[in-house]
Amino acid sequence: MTGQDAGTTNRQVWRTESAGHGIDRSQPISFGFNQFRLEGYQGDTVASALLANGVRLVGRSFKYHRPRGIFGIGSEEPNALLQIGSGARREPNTRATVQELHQDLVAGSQNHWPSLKFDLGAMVGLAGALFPAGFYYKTFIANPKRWLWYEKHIRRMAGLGEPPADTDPDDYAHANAHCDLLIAGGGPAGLAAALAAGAAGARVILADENPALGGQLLLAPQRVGGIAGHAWVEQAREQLAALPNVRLMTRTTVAGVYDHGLFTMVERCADHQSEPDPHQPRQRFWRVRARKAVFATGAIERPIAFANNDRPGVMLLSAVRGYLERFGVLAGRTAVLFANNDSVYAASRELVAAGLRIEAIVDTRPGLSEAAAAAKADGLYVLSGHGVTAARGLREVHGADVAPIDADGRTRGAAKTLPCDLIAVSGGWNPAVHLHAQSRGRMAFREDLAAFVPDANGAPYASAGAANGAYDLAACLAEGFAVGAAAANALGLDAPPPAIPAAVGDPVGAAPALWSVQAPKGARCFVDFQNDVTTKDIGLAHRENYVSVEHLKRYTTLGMGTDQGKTSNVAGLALMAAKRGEAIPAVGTTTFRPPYTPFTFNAMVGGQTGEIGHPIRRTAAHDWHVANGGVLTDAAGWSRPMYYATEGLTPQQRIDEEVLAVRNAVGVVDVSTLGKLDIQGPDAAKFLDRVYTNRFSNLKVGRGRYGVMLREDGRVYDDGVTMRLADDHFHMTTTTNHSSSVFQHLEYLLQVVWPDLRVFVTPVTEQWFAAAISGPNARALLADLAPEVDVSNAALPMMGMAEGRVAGVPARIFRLSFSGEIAYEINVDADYGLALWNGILTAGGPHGLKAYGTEAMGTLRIEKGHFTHAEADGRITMDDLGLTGMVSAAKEFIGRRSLGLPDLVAPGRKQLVGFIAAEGERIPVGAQIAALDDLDAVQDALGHTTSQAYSATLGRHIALGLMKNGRAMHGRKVFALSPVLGQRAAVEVVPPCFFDPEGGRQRG
Amino acid sequence: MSRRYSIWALARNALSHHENWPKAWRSPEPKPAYDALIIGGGGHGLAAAYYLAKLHGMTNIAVLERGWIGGGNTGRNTTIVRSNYLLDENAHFYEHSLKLWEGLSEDLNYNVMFSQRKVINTCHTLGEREATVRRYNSMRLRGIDAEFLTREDLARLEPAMNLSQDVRYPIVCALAQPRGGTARHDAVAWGFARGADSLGVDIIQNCEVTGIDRDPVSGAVIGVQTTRGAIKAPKIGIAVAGHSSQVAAMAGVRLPIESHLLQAFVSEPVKPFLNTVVSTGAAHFYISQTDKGEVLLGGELDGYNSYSQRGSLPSIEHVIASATEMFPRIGRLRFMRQWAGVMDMTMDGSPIIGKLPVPGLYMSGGWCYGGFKATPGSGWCLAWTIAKDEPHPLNAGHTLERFRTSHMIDEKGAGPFPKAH
Amino acid sequence: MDDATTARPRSPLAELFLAAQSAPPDDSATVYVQSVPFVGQVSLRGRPDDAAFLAAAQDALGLALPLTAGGMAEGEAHRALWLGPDHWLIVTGEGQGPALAGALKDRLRGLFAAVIDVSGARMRLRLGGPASRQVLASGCTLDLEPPAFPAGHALQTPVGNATVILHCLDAGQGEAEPMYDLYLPRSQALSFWRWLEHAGKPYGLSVRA
Amino acid sequence: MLLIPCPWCGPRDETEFVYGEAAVNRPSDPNSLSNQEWTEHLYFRENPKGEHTERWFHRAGCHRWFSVRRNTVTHVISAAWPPGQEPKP
Ligand SMILES: Cc1cc2nc3c(=O)[nH]c(=O)nc-3n(C[C@H](O)[C@H](O)[C@H](O)COP(=O)(O)OP(=O)(O)OC[C@H]3O[C@@H](n4cnc5c(N)ncnc54)[C@H](O)[C@@H]3O)c2cc1C
Ligand SMILES: NC(=O)c1ccc[n+]([C@@H]2O[C@H](COP(=O)([O-])OP(=O)(O)OC[C@H]3O[C@@H](n4cnc5c(N)ncnc54)[C@H](O)[C@@H]3O)[C@@H](O)[C@H]2O)c1
Ligand SMILES: Cc1cc2nc3c(=O)[nH]c(=O)nc-3n(C[C@H](O)[C@H](O)[C@H](O)COP(=O)(O)O)c2cc1C
Ligand SMILES: [Zn+2]
Repeated sequence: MTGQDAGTTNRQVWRTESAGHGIDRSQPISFGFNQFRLEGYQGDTVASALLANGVRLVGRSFKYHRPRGIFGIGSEEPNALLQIGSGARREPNTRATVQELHQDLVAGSQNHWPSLKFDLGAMVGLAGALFPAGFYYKTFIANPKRWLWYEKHIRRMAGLGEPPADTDPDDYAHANAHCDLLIAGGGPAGLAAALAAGAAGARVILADENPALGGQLLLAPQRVGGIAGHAWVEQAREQLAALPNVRLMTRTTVAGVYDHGLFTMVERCADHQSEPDPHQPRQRFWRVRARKAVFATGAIERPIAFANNDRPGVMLLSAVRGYLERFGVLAGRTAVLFANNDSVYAASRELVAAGLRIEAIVDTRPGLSEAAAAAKADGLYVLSGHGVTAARGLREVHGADVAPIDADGRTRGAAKTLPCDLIAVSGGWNPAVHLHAQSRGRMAFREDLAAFVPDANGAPYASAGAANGAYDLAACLAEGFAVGAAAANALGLDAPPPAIPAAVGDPVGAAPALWSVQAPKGARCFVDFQNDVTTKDIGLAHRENYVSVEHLKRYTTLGMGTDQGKTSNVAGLALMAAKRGEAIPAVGTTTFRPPYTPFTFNAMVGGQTGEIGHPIRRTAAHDWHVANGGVLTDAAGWSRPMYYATEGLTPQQRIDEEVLAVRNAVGVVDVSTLGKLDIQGPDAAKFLDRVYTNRFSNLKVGRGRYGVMLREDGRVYDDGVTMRLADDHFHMTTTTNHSSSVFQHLEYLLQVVWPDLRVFVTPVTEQWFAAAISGPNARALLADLAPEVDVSNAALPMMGMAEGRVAGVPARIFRLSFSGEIAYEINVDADYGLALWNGILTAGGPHGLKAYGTEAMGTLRIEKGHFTHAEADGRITMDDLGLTGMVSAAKEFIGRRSLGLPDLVAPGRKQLVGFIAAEGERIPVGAQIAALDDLDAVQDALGHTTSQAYSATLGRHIALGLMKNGRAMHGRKVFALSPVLGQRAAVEVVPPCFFDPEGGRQRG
Repeated sequence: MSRRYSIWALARNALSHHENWPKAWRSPEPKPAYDALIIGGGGHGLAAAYYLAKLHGMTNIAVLERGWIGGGNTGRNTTIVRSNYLLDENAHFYEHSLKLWEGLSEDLNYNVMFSQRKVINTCHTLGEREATVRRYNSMRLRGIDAEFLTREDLARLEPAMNLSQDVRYPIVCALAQPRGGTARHDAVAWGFARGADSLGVDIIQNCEVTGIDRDPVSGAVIGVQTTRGAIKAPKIGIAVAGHSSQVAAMAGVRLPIESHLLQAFVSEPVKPFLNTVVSTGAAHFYISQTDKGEVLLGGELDGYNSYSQRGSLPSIEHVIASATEMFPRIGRLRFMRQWAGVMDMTMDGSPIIGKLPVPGLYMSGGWCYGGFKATPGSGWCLAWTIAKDEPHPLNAGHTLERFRTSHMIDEKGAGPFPKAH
Repeated sequence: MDDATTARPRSPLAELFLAAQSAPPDDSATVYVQSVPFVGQVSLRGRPDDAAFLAAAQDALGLALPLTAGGMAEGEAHRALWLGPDHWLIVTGEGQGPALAGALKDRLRGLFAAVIDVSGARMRLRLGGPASRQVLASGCTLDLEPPAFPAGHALQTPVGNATVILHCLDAGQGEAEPMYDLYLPRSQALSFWRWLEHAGKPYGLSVRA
Repeated sequence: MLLIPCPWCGPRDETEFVYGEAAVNRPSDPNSLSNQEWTEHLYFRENPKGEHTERWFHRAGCHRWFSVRRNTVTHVISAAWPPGQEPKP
């Protein structure tokens, strides 16, 4: 019977009468799968609910679009990947085995067209012989144009689910935590470790990715301390929950292990709810710093490959068992159990008791183990020394071919077909060594288990229980208690002697290495279900010399799916080892990388986007800027108005107005964003002499000077005006961009290079609000604003300063000019910034004052030929900028030694020049300077523009730029070209200062 | 059976259950001596060997690889190929490399899946727009393709992109190189290996070079010590990326290189919804979707010297926060795997391709994050330099000596701070 | 117009706290923020091995400067928070920054020291309530639990999207609720508030005037 | 993610720091050096695979520069010390 037929009405036909301690039968839940409405119970996963409804076919595979069902029961699941939710909440590739059922959950199968049952993509599978591993490398070998066309079609076939349709509406959060001991995994071993360390008083975090603690104890009937395993788990949980020093976390995956004790965890807070509570995050991303850690992550059962072993109805034996024990679901009606170890016999008893018909137990081992003999005695059909060679059926299993095999899986006789709808397979277990490996722990190979286990030598963290190769329940508990106590002791705590409960678990025998059973020629035996990697692909990789496990992985994509090969990696490399004729450990493993299981990007983002993630710095006058039409831009994290928009004016008209206000009356601009450093100490002047190219020790108190700093390699680094407030006290300004790096640089020099200098540098950018008023009327305005201050040219000359109240606020007034006009920079305590700003605006009316933004400021400085980082682009020297005069020959300073290096004095360097456009022409942004007026010509650039503006003052477009031998080019007519914008202008090369080159206006 | 790959060869082989495919490359025992050795079996080393054999007739040569070929940065990069450089030396070199890419699959008879799906650079402030336009204009003057994209263009090219002005760094515009794109990283190593092997080159894996032997009189190289014994050769090319300092030091050469960590990560695979490669200066990340469907992301260096090849958190947290802002639909996709590579960061951010101050010793290294796109060009130039004992004009500027004159090829103007490039 | 009384200081979160004045208190909230505006703050620099400096500072402040990371000293009128081995933040009463800076300068004249009034550089925000530590921890990588970060501990570290000076007033042991003072860079106050709003959402965040 | 032991503040998260570079010392008299020697200082680095001495700046804490000895392969930090002092484990 196929699930799809049965599912139209809810019958939960495969739910047993009694078993299932993990579900609450009194709480039915209705949910959707494709076009069907189904029912399950509270406590179900989507997988258990689908199985309960007899639904087996749940998806199509990645490459061949083969029908696929549910294979496992936890995060190891390679097959049953569903799309959960819809629209913006649609989440592709969700494991049905992990997703908990909730009311009105909507699940859909993926990777098929037009429907799950009839998928045209499966044609690829039929033609599968044409698509071996590496097939793309051998075909479509073409020029890139044709490949682009092929690729478009190929891409459509890949990719599994659909990405969400829109922005995620849910919220996410971050959390940080510290603990003494982090325990990953809450099975018996993890719980025991927590009990031991918790009792000793250690700060413990125990995290398990399942909704309930207990691990395998929930999935198979075992006994601990005389009671059922799951009941013991509940006892242990209560005991731990009562300890204030222990934090128990379920639905929480330990995802990554990083340097210095950092672990990441992802907590799924709301994925089990229909919709997250609007105040709660859907998922929370944890960063945990732990002093010690224990990995009690259990072991993952592994399959044995046979022909068509990917058919819906082929499942891991432990999963079949778990569905019964925890969810009361029988995954089939008639089963063939196929195993190489004794766990199959315990399982067979439970399954038979629940009503499953067992057609046969196929045991690969020759002879009968004790458990096998007992099962046989109970009347079960045990075929020892046999293997399943093939599954029969297309969209689901309806039989198993069984044949005698040898120890290497080669068939040794004819196969017979046993009817069944379920093949439960157990090829042994692989310890979940992922976290150990992530922590750089090495691996050891245990022949008896045919598995890699953590090598404790040199390992930074302990592993315990099945993760450590201890499969026996009693051993798991003992190891758990031991590592928990050891961790506590190592932290200097006293762990009381553990009371290790008696345990009755499954018999664990050795699981001999058997990875695949010989298949008929042409048949496919899947190793990696998700990426459709077969035993033949591994053979092909070997044949073509992709024999390193890393090449094998990349050539076949083995282990590169969303399950990262949890059920397939070891088998894949074992098969390669066999081909190479080498032992498995000699072949080695591929590298385990975070995360343990994939988690959403948004969990890691944790809502830290927009302004939360990238804070905006605002000046004290910010609200005024916004209220008055300020069009904002980002400047090194600060929000600054570019210009103030006015109804009826274009931005350029508005900028022109602002520029002309400064040139003809007075303007005010918020310059709070400039970096400001307070520099004090007896050696402050000496220090500045060593930092700037020019001298500061001879600067008079109460005066300022413009300075340029170089990098040690001689290139221009930063510039600004520094005022001398007292003999031993300076106020330095830096560019907005470099304010924090200049501070670090100065501290470096003081702390590391010249520790003998007695200087304190303190960043004070945040303390000061600064407004610059500039223009011919600036002095008159300042006189109105600061009646107590003598603002005459004699008392307050260019580069002078004064202190006093401005608009009623105590202020430092620096007279300096970026615009080339009379200008004053007024600095006040930022709490009073808005008061000052409003005061200036109020007083400015009669003087024709306008506020201006960064665009007008830029235009004004271009007119004056002042450079910024656009010109000093990190490759430029003082000489390139024409500033050799500022470089003192008589003193030592940072960068000076490099000035004589050959490249810095080489002929033909680019030099700063001005460009002025022909009447009516407009210099494009980012232009190249060339001799030919042709946007399409290939030609040598003579230089480029660095900043350009329309100068309302001059009525022309102007630009600054860098040009080879620029200073010798003045007067040359060239072209400013922007091919990408399709714009050009005829320009003349001129000296870089366009306006008042003598500087009379600013001194006036 | 012919060694050539094609759909017909594939069909023929399907009939024999693919049991007759030959090795893509041999794994011979090292000979005691060769005419030249290439140290490093990444894309660059393999390409150098291929071009030496194919274009310069030097077939008695070997590539020595410490581990498995392509397992270094070649196997761990975000696969972006472009030639949108500002400075002369770089622009011409990378454009040459891009042209080699355009013929590579056919030349190698191996589909390296070079997909010219367009590389887009978004701009988020007017200043950034200006600087980017300037760079792309410089490309056009050199005859390299470059185009300006408005926000409307972007909406058409990348419907998943958030073009709202209501985000922290709204997009102003973008510039693009249409011929830029991606290639399948592993295939590049394997294709060059197969190509070189078929011309007689020995590719020797699991062979770590532990010493470089020099003639005591002339100082010239005479061979190497390896974990598989000594091998003689009068010419040795180093192409070991993050290990350049170690290998050069074996010949007593110090380099202006530091090794830093660069990370990348992928999401689970989903159906295609990203069409191009998008990179952004403001938020420092780049994103594309592979042909298998994973969203592939990378960002900035971790910022301190490292050989760990191991991912960390801070830098990828930044990348993913910025990327989900630009492409909100990726937020609900899952983070599947992260890894890192050891980047050979130079003091100016540009590579060193040429002769070292030891006769017979050559190198191609210092690739910073940009070396995948350089693979064919680097191999081609290194091969030329080894064969002729002098650089080709394309790599004449990328000398080690430039650091003696301070002739920096510094695209970013970041100064002698490797982590800043 | 140049009357000193017309110039009033303004907090970067003025709007927020004005709004809170009129809103009814939210009883379900488990975290609250309170603005303590315009506290006087003075940056004090001097070398810890300079006995004369330490003595003079003690004399002027009425407290001994703390000399180790996390240290905080409380006097009658002021608090001194350790910012670095040669750097302290002196916190004093509302509007008292300039006066204290003046007095300190006078007292330290002739010594190698630097005194700067930085009252406008940071705003103080008080965060309290049972969940306040959890909210902080969501954006702070330090261990904030009591033995590691007890009452009286203060240091500079990133919290959320800003680098703040974090001062634990009460570690919230026993019946008490944890309470912290945060000194935020002024220019980032609003962005920090947006972060806090997001971080506090699961716990209920209220504003107290 | 590194946990960097600031000699003043104790172990703090990597994100609080700025990485300077290899702990190369500025020559006390650059003018006495040849171009070869000066460019050696400016541009050439040991770049060891293993123990590396480097400088970090505690940007979001005490604003101190200090030296750290860190293994560039394992990232294990074996010592951190203030400028001018001897390495202290
Ligand atoms: C995360 C990440 C993203 C990147 N993204 C891009 C991108 O988008 N676009 C781009 O153009 N570039 C990118 N790069 C850079 C690019 O990957 C590299 O520059 C390029 O692949 C280097 O190739 P290679 O052959 O020089 O080095 P590798 O591939 O590293 O090869 C060097 C080889 O030398 C071997 N070797 C080392 N020492 C020895 C020894 N002693 N003896 C023998 N063998 C030795 C190594 O094992 C290795 O295989 C990225 C890099 C990383 C890590
Ligand atoms: N019959 C057999 O041969 C056999 C073999 C192996 C194990 N077992 C049984 O399995 C049990 C082993 O006990 P155990 O405690 O070692 O393991 P366990 O499997 O019982 O518990 C491990 C737990 O860790 C969780 N986990 C794994 N990785 C995680 C991660 N990264 N983050 C968070 N949680 C993670 C798992 O979901 C699981 O709940 C015993 O009952 C044992 O008898 C039996
Ligand atoms: C372009 C590209 C795409 C990748 N896609 C996947 C992928 O789909 N699945 C996967 O598991 N790893 C993928 N990886 C990562 C590799 O598995 C691996 O992590 C990387 O090559 C580095 O090697 P290492 O992790 O073994 O050190 C990809 C790597 C690259 C460079
Ligand atoms: Zn510190």
